Amino acid sequence: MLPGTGDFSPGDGRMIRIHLPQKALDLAGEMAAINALGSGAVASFTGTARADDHAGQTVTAIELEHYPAMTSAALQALAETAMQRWPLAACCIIHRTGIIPVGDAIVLVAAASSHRVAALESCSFLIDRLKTDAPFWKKEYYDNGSARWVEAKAADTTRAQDWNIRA
Amino acid sequence: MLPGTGDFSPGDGRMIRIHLPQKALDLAGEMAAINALGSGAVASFTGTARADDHAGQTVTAIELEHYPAMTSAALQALAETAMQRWPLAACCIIHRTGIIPVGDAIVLVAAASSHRVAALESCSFLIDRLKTDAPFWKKEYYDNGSARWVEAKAADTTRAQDWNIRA
Amino acid sequence: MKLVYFAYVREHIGYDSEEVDLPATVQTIADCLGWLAVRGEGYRAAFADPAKLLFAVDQQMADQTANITCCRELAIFPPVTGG
Amino acid sequence: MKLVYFAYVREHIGYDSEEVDLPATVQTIADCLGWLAVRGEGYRAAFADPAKLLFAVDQQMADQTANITCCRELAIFPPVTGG
Repeated sequence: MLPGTGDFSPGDGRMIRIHLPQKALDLAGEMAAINALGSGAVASFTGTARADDHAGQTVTAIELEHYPAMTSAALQALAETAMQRWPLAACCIIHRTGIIPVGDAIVLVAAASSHRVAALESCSFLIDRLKTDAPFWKKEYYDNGSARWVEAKAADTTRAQDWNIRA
Repeated sequence: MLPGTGDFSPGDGRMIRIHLPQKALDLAGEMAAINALGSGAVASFTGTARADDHAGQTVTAIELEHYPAMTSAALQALAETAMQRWPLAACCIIHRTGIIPVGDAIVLVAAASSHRVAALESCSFLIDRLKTDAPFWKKEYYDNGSARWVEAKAADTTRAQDWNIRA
Repeated sequence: MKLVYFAYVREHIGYDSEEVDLPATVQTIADCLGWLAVRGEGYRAAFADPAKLLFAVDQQMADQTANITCCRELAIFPPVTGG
Repeated sequence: MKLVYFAYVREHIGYDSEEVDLPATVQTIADCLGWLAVRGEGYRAAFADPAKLLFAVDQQMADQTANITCCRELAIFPPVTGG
Protein backbone atom coordinates (compact mmCIF):
# COMPACT_ATOMS: atom_id res chain seq x y z
CA MET A 1 0.00 0.00 0.00
CA LEU A 2 1.32 3.43 -0.89
CA PRO A 3 1.53 6.18 1.70
CA GLY A 4 -1.71 8.10 1.61
CA THR A 5 -3.93 5.19 0.62
CA GLY A 6 -6.22 3.32 3.00
CA ASP A 7 -9.35 4.04 4.94
CA PHE A 8 -9.84 7.50 6.37
CA SER A 9 -12.56 8.89 8.53
CA PRO A 10 -13.30 12.60 8.80
CA GLY A 11 -13.88 11.78 12.48
CA ASP A 12 -17.68 11.68 12.39
CA GLY A 13 -18.32 8.07 11.39
CA ARG A 14 -18.09 8.77 7.68
CA MET A 15 -15.58 6.79 5.67
CA ILE A 16 -13.28 7.57 2.76
CA ARG A 17 -11.51 4.60 1.20
CA ILE A 18 -8.72 5.11 -1.36
CA HIS A 19 -6.68 2.22 -2.75
CA LEU A 20 -4.23 1.89 -5.63
CA PRO A 21 -3.66 -1.87 -5.97
CA GLN A 22 -1.37 -3.34 -8.63
CA LYS A 23 -3.40 -6.55 -8.75
CA ALA A 24 -6.98 -7.52 -9.60
CA LEU A 25 -9.64 -5.52 -7.75
CA ASP A 26 -11.79 -7.41 -5.24
CA LEU A 27 -15.04 -5.94 -6.57
CA ALA A 28 -17.28 -8.26 -4.56
CA GLY A 29 -15.39 -7.55 -1.34
CA GLU A 30 -15.42 -3.79 -1.86
CA MET A 31 -19.14 -3.75 -2.66
CA ALA A 32 -19.92 -6.00 0.31
CA ALA A 33 -17.98 -3.66 2.60
CA ILE A 34 -19.81 -0.55 1.43
CA ASN A 35 -23.20 -2.28 1.43
CA ALA A 36 -22.53 -3.51 4.98
CA LEU A 37 -22.60 0.11 6.17
CA GLY A 38 -26.40 -0.12 5.89
CA SER A 39 -26.73 3.32 4.36
CA GLY A 40 -29.82 2.53 2.34
CA ALA A 41 -28.43 3.61 -1.04
CA VAL A 42 -25.18 2.61 -2.71
CA ALA A 43 -24.24 3.65 -6.24
CA SER A 44 -21.17 2.29 -7.97
CA PHE A 45 -19.27 2.58 -11.22
CA THR A 46 -16.82 0.00 -12.53
CA GLY A 47 -14.55 0.64 -15.50
CA THR A 48 -13.03 -2.39 -17.20
CA ALA A 49 -10.22 -2.82 -19.75
CA ARG A 50 -11.92 -3.56 -23.07
CA ALA A 51 -10.68 -5.46 -26.13
CA ASP A 52 -11.25 -2.35 -28.28
CA ASP A 53 -10.12 -2.05 -31.87
CA HIS A 54 -7.88 0.82 -32.93
CA ALA A 55 -6.62 1.21 -36.50
CA GLY A 56 -7.16 -2.47 -37.18
CA GLN A 57 -5.42 -3.69 -34.02
CA THR A 58 -7.09 -5.17 -30.95
CA VAL A 59 -6.20 -4.14 -27.40
CA THR A 60 -4.74 -7.02 -25.38
CA ALA A 61 -3.81 -5.10 -22.22
CA ILE A 62 -3.57 -1.60 -20.88
CA GLU A 63 -1.00 0.00 -18.61
CA LEU A 64 -1.92 2.58 -16.01
CA GLU A 65 0.95 4.88 -15.11
CA HIS A 66 0.44 7.32 -12.26
CA TYR A 67 2.22 9.89 -10.10
CA PRO A 68 2.57 8.12 -6.75
CA ALA A 69 3.48 11.24 -4.78
CA MET A 70 0.31 12.98 -5.97
CA THR A 71 -2.32 10.34 -6.82
CA SER A 72 -3.66 9.37 -3.43
CA ALA A 73 -3.81 13.01 -2.27
CA ALA A 74 -5.70 13.95 -5.45
CA LEU A 75 -8.19 11.09 -4.94
CA GLN A 76 -8.63 11.96 -1.28
CA ALA A 77 -9.31 15.60 -2.18
CA LEU A 78 -11.85 14.40 -4.74
CA ALA A 79 -13.61 12.20 -2.16
CA GLU A 80 -13.64 15.06 0.35
CA THR A 81 -15.18 17.39 -2.22
CA ALA A 82 -17.95 14.82 -2.81
CA MET A 83 -18.49 14.45 0.95
CA GLN A 84 -18.90 18.20 1.31
CA ARG A 85 -21.33 18.42 -1.60
CA TRP A 86 -23.59 15.44 -0.80
CA PRO A 87 -24.69 13.81 2.49
CA LEU A 88 -22.56 10.66 2.13
CA ALA A 89 -21.77 7.96 4.65
CA ALA A 90 -18.92 6.58 2.57
CA CYS A 91 -16.93 7.22 -0.55
CA CYS A 92 -14.70 4.61 -2.11
CA ILE A 93 -12.17 5.01 -4.96
CA ILE A 94 -10.14 1.95 -5.94
CA HIS A 95 -7.89 2.40 -8.99
CA ARG A 96 -5.63 -0.32 -10.29
CA THR A 97 -2.17 0.63 -11.63
CA GLY A 98 0.43 -1.18 -13.74
CA ILE A 99 -0.39 -3.70 -16.47
CA ILE A 100 -4.09 -4.65 -16.64
CA PRO A 101 -5.22 -7.51 -18.91
CA VAL A 102 -8.34 -7.03 -21.00
CA GLY A 103 -11.42 -8.00 -19.01
CA ASP A 104 -10.04 -6.88 -15.66
CA ALA A 105 -11.45 -3.90 -13.78
CA ILE A 106 -9.44 -0.67 -13.84
CA VAL A 107 -11.44 1.41 -11.42
CA LEU A 108 -14.28 1.13 -8.93
CA VAL A 109 -15.94 4.17 -7.41
CA ALA A 110 -18.82 3.86 -5.00
CA ALA A 111 -20.83 6.17 -2.76
CA ALA A 112 -23.15 5.30 0.12
CA SER A 113 -25.86 7.58 1.45
CA SER A 114 -29.26 7.46 3.06
CA HIS A 115 -30.44 9.41 -0.01
CA ARG A 116 -30.70 7.73 -3.41
CA VAL A 117 -30.06 10.92 -5.38
CA ALA A 118 -26.96 11.76 -3.31
CA ALA A 119 -25.51 8.29 -3.95
CA LEU A 120 -26.23 8.40 -7.70
CA GLU A 121 -25.02 11.96 -8.28
CA SER A 122 -21.87 11.68 -6.20
CA CYS A 123 -20.92 8.41 -7.90
CA SER A 124 -21.14 10.12 -11.29
CA PHE A 125 -19.24 13.13 -9.94
CA LEU A 126 -16.42 10.93 -8.59
CA ILE A 127 -15.78 9.09 -11.86
CA ASP A 128 -16.27 12.21 -14.03
CA ARG A 129 -13.79 14.24 -11.99
CA LEU A 130 -11.35 11.34 -11.56
CA LYS A 131 -11.05 11.23 -15.36
CA THR A 132 -9.80 14.84 -15.53
CA ASP A 133 -8.27 15.56 -12.11
CA ALA A 134 -6.27 12.51 -11.06
CA PRO A 135 -2.74 11.87 -12.40
CA PHE A 136 -3.23 8.60 -14.30
CA TRP A 137 -2.14 7.88 -17.87
CA LYS A 138 -3.41 4.97 -19.90
CA LYS A 139 -1.41 3.12 -22.56
CA GLU A 140 -3.00 0.52 -24.83
CA TYR A 141 -1.07 -2.55 -25.98
CA TYR A 142 -2.20 -4.21 -29.23
CA ASP A 143 -2.09 -7.72 -30.61
CA ASN A 144 0.60 -6.79 -33.16
CA GLY A 145 2.98 -5.71 -30.39
CA SER A 146 2.48 -1.96 -30.83
CA ALA A 147 1.34 0.42 -28.10
CA ARG A 148 -0.23 3.87 -27.91
CA TRP A 149 -0.94 6.43 -25.21
CA VAL A 150 -4.68 7.06 -24.97
CA GLU A 151 -5.59 10.67 -25.73
CA ALA A 152 -7.75 12.69 -23.38
CA LYS A 153 -11.28 13.35 -24.67
CA ALA A 154 -12.74 16.85 -24.86
CA ALA A 155 -16.15 15.41 -23.90
CA ASP A 156 -14.67 14.18 -20.59
CA THR A 157 -13.41 17.67 -19.79
CA THR A 158 -16.79 19.19 -20.63
CA ARG A 159 -18.62 16.68 -18.45
CA ALA A 160 -16.23 17.20 -15.53
CA GLN A 161 -16.68 20.98 -15.78
CA ASP A 162 -20.47 20.65 -15.97
CA TRP A 163 -20.41 19.75 -12.26
CA ASN A 164 -19.30 23.36 -11.55
CA ILE A 165 -22.60 24.71 -12.85
CA ARG A 166 -25.02 21.95 -11.81
CA ALA A 167 -27.47 22.74 -9.06
CA MET B 1 -39.25 -17.93 -10.56
CA LEU B 2 -42.40 -16.14 -11.67
CA PRO B 3 -43.54 -16.24 -15.28
CA GLY B 4 -42.00 -13.28 -17.07
CA THR B 5 -38.81 -13.12 -15.02
CA GLY B 6 -35.44 -14.37 -16.20
CA ASP B 7 -32.87 -13.39 -18.79
CA PHE B 8 -34.11 -12.00 -22.08
CA SER B 9 -32.21 -11.00 -25.16
CA PRO B 10 -33.61 -8.62 -27.78
CA GLY B 11 -31.88 -11.01 -30.23
CA ASP B 12 -28.80 -8.90 -30.91
CA GLY B 13 -26.50 -10.01 -28.09
CA ARG B 14 -27.89 -7.49 -25.60
CA MET B 15 -29.24 -8.79 -22.33
CA ILE B 16 -32.15 -7.88 -20.08
CA ARG B 17 -32.26 -9.59 -16.71
CA ILE B 18 -35.33 -9.30 -14.47
CA HIS B 19 -35.69 -11.25 -11.22
CA LEU B 20 -38.10 -11.06 -8.30
CA PRO B 21 -36.56 -13.31 -5.65
CA GLN B 22 -38.15 -13.84 -2.24
CA LYS B 23 -34.77 -14.49 -0.62
CA ALA B 24 -31.54 -12.54 -0.14
CA LEU B 25 -30.10 -11.01 -3.32
CA ASP B 26 -26.79 -12.43 -4.56
CA LEU B 27 -25.28 -8.98 -5.11
CA ALA B 28 -21.76 -10.27 -5.73
CA GLY B 29 -22.97 -12.87 -8.23
CA GLU B 30 -25.14 -10.38 -10.11
CA MET B 31 -22.34 -7.81 -10.31
CA ALA B 32 -19.83 -10.47 -11.39
CA ALA B 33 -22.20 -11.59 -14.17
CA ILE B 34 -22.69 -8.08 -15.52
CA ASN B 35 -19.00 -7.20 -15.21
CA ALA B 36 -18.12 -10.42 -17.05
CA LEU B 37 -19.81 -9.02 -20.18
CA GLY B 38 -16.67 -6.89 -20.62
CA SER B 39 -18.64 -3.82 -21.60
CA GLY B 40 -16.16 -1.33 -20.23
CA ALA B 41 -18.59 0.55 -18.00
CA VAL B 42 -21.01 -0.81 -15.41
CA ALA B 43 -23.09 1.41 -13.13
CA SER B 44 -25.18 -0.01 -10.32
CA PHE B 45 -27.56 1.07 -7.60
CA THR B 46 -28.38 -0.98 -4.51
CA GLY B 47 -31.20 -0.08 -2.13
CA THR B 48 -31.12 -1.62 1.33
CA ALA B 49 -33.70 -1.88 4.12
CA ARG B 50 -32.66 0.63 6.76
CA ALA B 51 -33.27 0.70 10.51
CA ASP B 52 -35.00 4.10 10.15
CA ASP B 53 -36.84 5.79 12.94
CA HIS B 54 -40.46 6.82 12.49
CA ALA B 55 -42.46 8.49 15.25
CA GLY B 56 -40.12 7.13 17.91
CA GLN B 57 -40.19 3.56 16.60
CA THR B 58 -37.35 1.79 14.78
CA VAL B 59 -37.87 -0.27 11.63
CA THR B 60 -37.01 -3.94 12.11
CA ALA B 61 -38.15 -5.28 8.74
CA ILE B 62 -39.97 -4.22 5.64
CA GLU B 63 -42.44 -6.08 3.48
CA LEU B 64 -42.59 -5.68 -0.28
CA GLU B 65 -45.97 -6.49 -1.76
CA HIS B 66 -46.28 -6.54 -5.54
CA TYR B 67 -48.67 -7.37 -8.38
CA PRO B 68 -47.23 -10.61 -9.80
CA ALA B 69 -49.26 -10.52 -13.03
CA MET B 70 -47.94 -7.04 -13.82
CA THR B 71 -44.56 -6.57 -12.12
CA SER B 72 -42.22 -8.44 -14.41
CA ALA B 73 -43.85 -6.96 -17.54
CA ALA B 74 -43.54 -3.46 -16.05
CA LEU B 75 -39.85 -4.02 -15.24
CA GLN B 76 -39.18 -5.48 -18.65
CA ALA B 77 -40.85 -2.48 -20.32
CA LEU B 78 -38.68 -0.20 -18.17
CA ALA B 79 -35.50 -2.05 -19.19
CA GLU B 80 -36.51 -1.91 -22.86
CA THR B 81 -37.12 1.84 -22.62
CA ALA B 82 -33.60 2.26 -21.20
CA MET B 83 -32.15 0.05 -23.97
CA GLN B 84 -33.82 2.24 -26.60
CA ARG B 85 -32.62 5.46 -25.01
CA TRP B 86 -28.98 4.52 -24.31
CA PRO B 87 -26.50 2.20 -26.06
CA LEU B 88 -26.53 -0.55 -23.44
CA ALA B 89 -25.14 -4.07 -23.58
CA ALA B 90 -27.12 -5.18 -20.54
CA CYS B 91 -29.74 -4.03 -18.11
CA CYS B 92 -30.42 -5.81 -14.85
CA ILE B 93 -33.28 -5.26 -12.38
CA ILE B 94 -33.44 -7.55 -9.34
CA HIS B 95 -36.15 -6.69 -6.80
CA ARG B 96 -36.76 -8.73 -3.68
CA THR B 97 -40.34 -9.28 -2.51
CA GLY B 98 -41.89 -10.48 0.75
CA ILE B 99 -40.42 -9.84 4.20
CA ILE B 100 -36.97 -8.22 4.13
CA PRO B 101 -34.99 -7.86 7.36
CA VAL B 102 -33.18 -4.59 8.02
CA GLY B 103 -29.71 -4.63 6.45
CA ASP B 104 -30.73 -6.78 3.47
CA ALA B 105 -30.82 -5.43 -0.06
CA ILE B 106 -34.25 -4.66 -1.54
CA VAL B 107 -33.25 -3.81 -5.09
CA LEU B 108 -30.29 -3.93 -7.43
CA VAL B 109 -30.32 -2.18 -10.79
CA ALA B 110 -27.30 -2.22 -13.07
CA ALA B 111 -26.49 -1.13 -16.60
CA ALA B 112 -23.53 -2.10 -18.77
CA SER B 113 -22.32 -0.10 -21.75
CA SER B 114 -19.17 0.75 -23.65
CA HIS B 115 -19.95 4.37 -22.71
CA ARG B 116 -19.55 5.60 -19.15
CA VAL B 117 -22.24 8.27 -19.44
CA ALA B 118 -24.77 5.78 -20.87
CA ALA B 119 -24.15 3.38 -17.97
CA LEU B 120 -24.42 6.11 -15.32
CA GLU B 121 -27.49 7.84 -16.76
CA SER B 122 -29.44 4.68 -17.53
CA CYS B 123 -28.76 3.29 -14.04
CA SER B 124 -30.25 6.46 -12.52
CA PHE B 125 -33.15 6.31 -14.97
CA LEU B 126 -33.91 2.67 -14.08
CA ILE B 127 -34.13 3.24 -10.33
CA ASP B 128 -35.92 6.62 -10.65
CA ARG B 129 -38.61 5.15 -12.90
CA LEU B 130 -38.87 1.88 -10.99
CA LYS B 131 -39.88 3.96 -7.95
CA THR B 132 -42.90 5.42 -9.74
CA ASP B 133 -43.78 2.90 -12.48
CA ALA B 134 -43.50 -0.58 -11.00
CA PRO B 135 -46.28 -2.09 -8.84
CA PHE B 136 -44.49 -2.53 -5.51
CA TRP B 137 -45.75 -1.40 -2.10
CA LYS B 138 -43.54 -1.12 0.95
CA LYS B 139 -44.70 -1.68 4.52
CA GLU B 140 -42.48 -0.93 7.51
CA TYR B 141 -42.59 -3.06 10.67
CA TYR B 142 -41.47 -1.43 13.92
CA ASP B 143 -39.90 -2.67 17.13
CA ASN B 144 -43.13 -2.08 19.10
CA GLY B 145 -45.04 -4.46 16.81
CA SER B 146 -46.81 -1.80 14.77
CA ALA B 147 -46.62 -1.45 10.99
CA ARG B 148 -47.23 1.28 8.42
CA TRP B 149 -47.50 1.52 4.64
CA VAL B 150 -44.78 3.82 3.31
CA GLU B 151 -46.19 6.85 1.50
CA ALA B 152 -45.07 7.80 -1.99
CA LYS B 153 -42.85 10.89 -2.12
CA ALA B 154 -43.66 13.83 -4.39
CA ALA B 155 -39.91 14.30 -4.95
CA ASP B 156 -39.70 10.80 -6.45
CA THR B 157 -42.47 11.63 -8.92
CA THR B 158 -40.77 14.88 -9.89
CA ARG B 159 -37.45 13.14 -10.45
CA ALA B 160 -39.02 10.35 -12.50
CA GLN B 161 -40.80 12.92 -14.68
CA ASP B 162 -37.60 14.94 -15.14
CA TRP B 163 -36.37 12.13 -17.45
CA ASN B 164 -39.09 13.16 -19.93
CA ILE B 165 -37.47 16.56 -20.46
CA ARG B 166 -33.76 15.68 -20.11
CA ALA B 167 -31.62 15.84 -23.23
CA MET C 1 -64.65 -9.37 -14.03
CA LYS C 2 -61.85 -9.86 -11.54
CA LEU C 3 -61.01 -7.09 -9.11
CA VAL C 4 -57.59 -7.14 -7.44
CA TYR C 5 -56.48 -4.97 -4.55
CA PHE C 6 -53.08 -4.14 -3.11
CA ALA C 7 -51.51 -2.61 0.00
CA TYR C 8 -53.90 -0.54 2.17
CA VAL C 9 -56.72 -0.93 -0.37
CA ARG C 10 -56.48 -4.70 0.06
CA GLU C 11 -56.30 -4.41 3.85
CA HIS C 12 -59.35 -2.10 4.09
CA ILE C 13 -61.47 -4.27 1.79
CA GLY C 14 -60.31 -7.49 3.39
CA TYR C 15 -59.83 -9.48 0.17
CA ASP C 16 -56.92 -9.52 -2.27
CA SER C 17 -59.32 -10.26 -5.15
CA GLU C 18 -62.95 -10.96 -5.99
CA GLU C 19 -65.08 -11.82 -9.01
CA VAL C 20 -67.91 -9.36 -9.73
CA ASP C 21 -70.65 -8.94 -12.33
CA LEU C 22 -70.82 -5.24 -13.09
CA PRO C 23 -74.26 -3.76 -13.83
CA ALA C 24 -74.64 -2.13 -17.25
CA THR C 25 -74.59 1.31 -15.61
CA VAL C 26 -70.92 0.81 -14.71
CA GLN C 27 -68.84 1.88 -17.71
CA THR C 28 -65.69 3.47 -16.29
CA ILE C 29 -63.32 2.96 -13.38
CA ALA C 30 -64.94 5.98 -11.67
CA ASP C 31 -68.37 4.31 -12.03
CA CYS C 32 -66.92 1.13 -10.54
CA LEU C 33 -65.53 2.95 -7.50
CA GLY C 34 -68.97 4.45 -6.83
CA TRP C 35 -70.67 1.08 -7.24
CA LEU C 36 -68.17 -0.64 -4.91
CA ALA C 37 -68.26 2.11 -2.25
CA VAL C 38 -71.86 1.35 -1.30
CA ARG C 39 -70.99 -2.29 -0.62
CA GLY C 40 -69.56 -1.57 2.80
CA GLU C 41 -67.37 0.38 5.17
CA GLY C 42 -64.15 -1.36 4.01
CA TYR C 43 -64.65 -0.15 0.45
CA ARG C 44 -65.51 3.38 1.59
CA ALA C 45 -62.31 3.48 3.72
CA ALA C 46 -60.22 2.09 0.86
CA PHE C 47 -61.55 4.70 -1.58
CA ALA C 48 -61.71 7.62 0.87
CA ASP C 49 -59.15 9.59 -1.13
CA PRO C 50 -59.87 8.53 -4.73
CA ALA C 51 -57.48 11.13 -6.20
CA LYS C 52 -54.64 9.15 -4.63
CA LEU C 53 -55.63 5.78 -6.11
CA LEU C 54 -54.01 4.17 -9.12
CA PHE C 55 -55.56 1.65 -11.50
CA ALA C 56 -54.47 -1.00 -13.95
CA VAL C 57 -56.80 -2.45 -16.58
CA ASP C 58 -55.60 -5.88 -17.66
CA GLN C 59 -52.19 -5.00 -16.14
CA GLN C 60 -51.86 -1.67 -17.98
CA MET C 61 -51.97 1.58 -16.03
CA ALA C 62 -55.20 3.51 -16.63
CA ASP C 63 -57.00 6.54 -15.25
CA GLN C 64 -60.49 6.81 -13.72
CA THR C 65 -62.12 7.69 -17.05
CA ALA C 66 -61.00 4.41 -18.65
CA ASN C 67 -63.80 2.19 -19.97
CA ILE C 68 -63.81 -1.21 -18.28
CA THR C 69 -66.79 -2.90 -19.94
CA CYS C 70 -64.48 -5.26 -21.88
CA CYS C 71 -61.79 -5.73 -19.25
CA ARG C 72 -60.99 -8.99 -17.50
CA GLU C 73 -59.00 -7.64 -14.53
CA LEU C 74 -59.14 -4.28 -12.80
CA ALA C 75 -56.48 -3.57 -10.17
CA ILE C 76 -56.96 -0.81 -7.59
CA PHE C 77 -54.00 0.29 -5.49
CA PRO C 78 -52.24 3.23 -3.79
CA PRO C 79 -49.23 5.01 -5.32
CA VAL C 80 -46.33 2.58 -5.67
CA THR C 81 -43.39 2.68 -3.26
CA GLY C 82 -40.88 0.08 -4.46
CA GLY C 83 -37.13 0.29 -4.90
CA MET D 1 14.96 21.03 -8.07
CA LYS D 2 13.53 17.69 -9.05
CA LEU D 3 11.80 17.35 -12.41
CA VAL D 4 9.43 14.40 -12.91
CA TYR D 5 7.94 13.27 -16.21
CA PHE D 6 5.04 10.97 -17.06
CA ALA D 7 3.59 9.11 -20.04
CA TYR D 8 4.82 10.28 -23.47
CA VAL D 9 6.76 13.18 -21.89
CA ARG D 10 8.77 10.64 -19.90
CA GLU D 11 9.27 8.42 -22.94
CA HIS D 12 10.48 11.28 -25.18
CA ILE D 13 12.89 12.62 -22.56
CA GLY D 14 14.12 9.16 -21.62
CA TYR D 15 14.12 9.70 -17.83
CA ASP D 16 11.29 9.55 -15.30
CA SER D 17 13.03 12.19 -13.16
CA GLU D 18 16.16 14.31 -12.89
CA GLU D 19 17.71 16.85 -10.52
CA VAL D 20 18.46 20.25 -12.06
CA ASP D 21 19.88 23.58 -10.92
CA LEU D 22 17.80 26.23 -12.61
CA PRO D 23 19.58 29.43 -13.68
CA ALA D 24 18.27 32.66 -12.12
CA THR D 25 16.63 33.59 -15.44
CA VAL D 26 14.15 30.71 -15.05
CA GLN D 27 11.27 32.00 -12.92
CA THR D 28 8.14 30.29 -14.29
CA ILE D 29 7.14 26.93 -15.71
CA ALA D 30 7.12 28.50 -19.21
CA ASP D 31 10.74 29.67 -18.66
CA CYS D 32 11.67 26.14 -17.55
CA LEU D 33 10.16 24.57 -20.70
CA GLY D 34 12.23 26.94 -22.87
CA TRP D 35 15.38 26.21 -20.89
CA LEU D 36 14.84 22.43 -21.10
CA ALA D 37 13.92 22.42 -24.81
CA VAL D 38 17.45 23.44 -25.89
CA ARG D 39 18.95 20.47 -24.01
CA GLY D 40 18.10 18.01 -26.78
CA GLU D 41 15.74 16.48 -29.28
CA GLY D 42 13.89 14.40 -26.64
CA TYR D 43 12.85 17.54 -24.73
CA ARG D 44 11.82 19.33 -27.93
CA ALA D 45 9.66 16.35 -28.92
CA ALA D 46 8.14 16.11 -25.44
CA PHE D 47 7.27 19.83 -25.41
CA ALA D 48 6.27 20.09 -29.10
CA ASP D 49 2.70 21.01 -28.18
CA PRO D 50 3.11 22.99 -24.93
CA ALA D 51 -0.56 24.03 -24.85
CA LYS D 52 -1.41 20.37 -24.24
CA LEU D 53 0.95 19.87 -21.30
CA LEU D 54 -0.09 19.89 -17.66
CA PHE D 55 2.06 20.75 -14.66
CA ALA D 56 2.15 20.13 -10.94
CA VAL D 57 4.29 22.19 -8.57
CA ASP D 58 4.99 20.21 -5.40
CA GLN D 59 2.06 17.92 -6.35
CA GLN D 60 -0.42 20.75 -6.88
CA MET D 61 -1.73 21.47 -10.37
CA ALA D 62 -0.33 24.74 -11.78
CA ASP D 63 -0.30 26.63 -15.06
CA GLN D 64 2.67 27.77 -17.15
CA THR D 65 2.78 31.19 -15.50
CA ALA D 66 3.38 29.68 -12.04
CA ASN D 67 6.58 30.76 -10.30
CA ILE D 68 8.84 27.79 -9.52
CA THR D 69 11.80 29.48 -7.89
CA CYS D 70 10.89 28.04 -4.46
CA CYS D 71 9.53 24.69 -5.62
CA ARG D 72 11.05 21.33 -4.81
CA GLU D 73 9.36 19.19 -7.47
CA LEU D 74 7.98 20.15 -10.87
CA ALA D 75 5.98 17.48 -12.73
CA ILE D 76 5.38 17.76 -16.48
CA PHE D 77 2.82 15.48 -18.11
CA PRO D 78 0.15 15.14 -20.80
CA PRO D 79 -3.58 15.41 -20.04
CA VAL D 80 -4.63 12.65 -17.66
CA THR D 81 -6.54 9.59 -18.93
CA GLY D 82 -7.33 7.45 -15.89
CA GLY D 83 -10.54 5.79 -14.89
